[in-house]
Amino acid sequence: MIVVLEVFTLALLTLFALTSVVAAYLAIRERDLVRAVVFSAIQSSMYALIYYVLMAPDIVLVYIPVSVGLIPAVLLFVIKKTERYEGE
Amino acid sequence: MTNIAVLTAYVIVLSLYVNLGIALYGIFARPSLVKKLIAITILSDTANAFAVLVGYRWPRNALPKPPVIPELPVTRRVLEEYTSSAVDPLPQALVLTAIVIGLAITLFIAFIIIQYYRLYGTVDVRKVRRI
Amino acid sequence: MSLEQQVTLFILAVFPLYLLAFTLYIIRAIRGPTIPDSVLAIDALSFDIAAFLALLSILYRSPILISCAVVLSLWVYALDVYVSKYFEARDMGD
Amino acid sequence: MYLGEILVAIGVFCDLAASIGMLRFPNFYVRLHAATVGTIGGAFVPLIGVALIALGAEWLGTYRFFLAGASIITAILIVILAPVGTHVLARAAHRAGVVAVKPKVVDHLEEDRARIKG
Repeated sequence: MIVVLEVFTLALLTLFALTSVVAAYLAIRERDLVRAVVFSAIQSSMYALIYYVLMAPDIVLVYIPVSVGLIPAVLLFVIKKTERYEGE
Repeated sequence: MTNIAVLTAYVIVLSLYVNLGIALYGIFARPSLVKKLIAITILSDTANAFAVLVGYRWPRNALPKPPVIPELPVTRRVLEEYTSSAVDPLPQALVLTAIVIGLAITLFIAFIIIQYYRLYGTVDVRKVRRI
Repeated sequence: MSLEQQVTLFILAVFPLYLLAFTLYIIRAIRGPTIPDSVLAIDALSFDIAAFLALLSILYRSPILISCAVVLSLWVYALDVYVSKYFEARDMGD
Repeated sequence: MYLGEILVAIGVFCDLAASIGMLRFPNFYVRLHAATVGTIGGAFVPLIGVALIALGAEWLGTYRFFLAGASIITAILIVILAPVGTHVLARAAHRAGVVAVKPKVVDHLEEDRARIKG
């Protein structure tokens, strides 16, 4: 039973890490900055799940309000004050 | 079986390194300042994930526990069980501080970007160099 | 077979379906043609992840981990409200 | 206990159906329906099931009552917050004109806005 749980934890960690790689790549490559903020929110959720599986509930309790709640709010405020599209 | 577990752990660490590389590319090569700010947040989160991953360990024939002692009369047996099966709490405490300071730095850079836009009228780095 | 093993096997049998559903949600959140589609997919994804975390805390036998689910279900709602406030402010003209 | 497992199974089925619907539906306003199935059927029902399982689980110690209470609180939060979030999002998407209302029979919200403006 313990071995099954170990394999399951490793599979879960791999899935979340690969999804966070995809989300980070799309967040960097995207030209529309609002969609980049949304992708970075996906990546933050995946990192919160990684912290959860790594048995750190105190970090999850701080990381979710900071990184899913506050940083997209600040970034959307900055985008509203400046420009929406990157490049020309 | 052990080989597959080691290979999977390598895949996890390698994907975190790929994330680090993507964030560095975003900081150095993308023109917009807001995109650089997003890349900085991804970079600091990846560094924190490395620090937590160092403190993680799987005990023999037991499940890993979060670093909390839930039972009130702390006897010798409870402490032995805790030290043999809980993960390391020190990197978690360090990362907790790093996340909050990262939030403060993100707010500071955001307001610097707003002042920059008021001065130059753009957030594109190449156009500012041309001026 | 004791009750503990039966519950653990049930949760382990349920989890691949959850992971499949998460994968489909993430595909919609990435491919979504407009921004409200992506935000809606993230919303539903996170509320399902809250249920997933509750099951996972039973599986790991450490009930202190459940408090993350409360925080997650509270703050994803905030992301929703921020994005819609951004759209409404752009509609008003400034 | 067994009732909790049945509720978790129902939740997984709703979740899978909602994710397939989210992928296959053509429009944003149609996908709102799939999101409702996914949040209420896929998150509220399994959390009640988790509370029932935790009340019957003897091996978790005294803290199983904490687990059951916290999961019930999460279920109540979800059943309050999820409809509010989807309503706010749909209203903002309609007012900003981001998404076109494609299979449209009648659009009372647009008529009201035109009457107020003009």
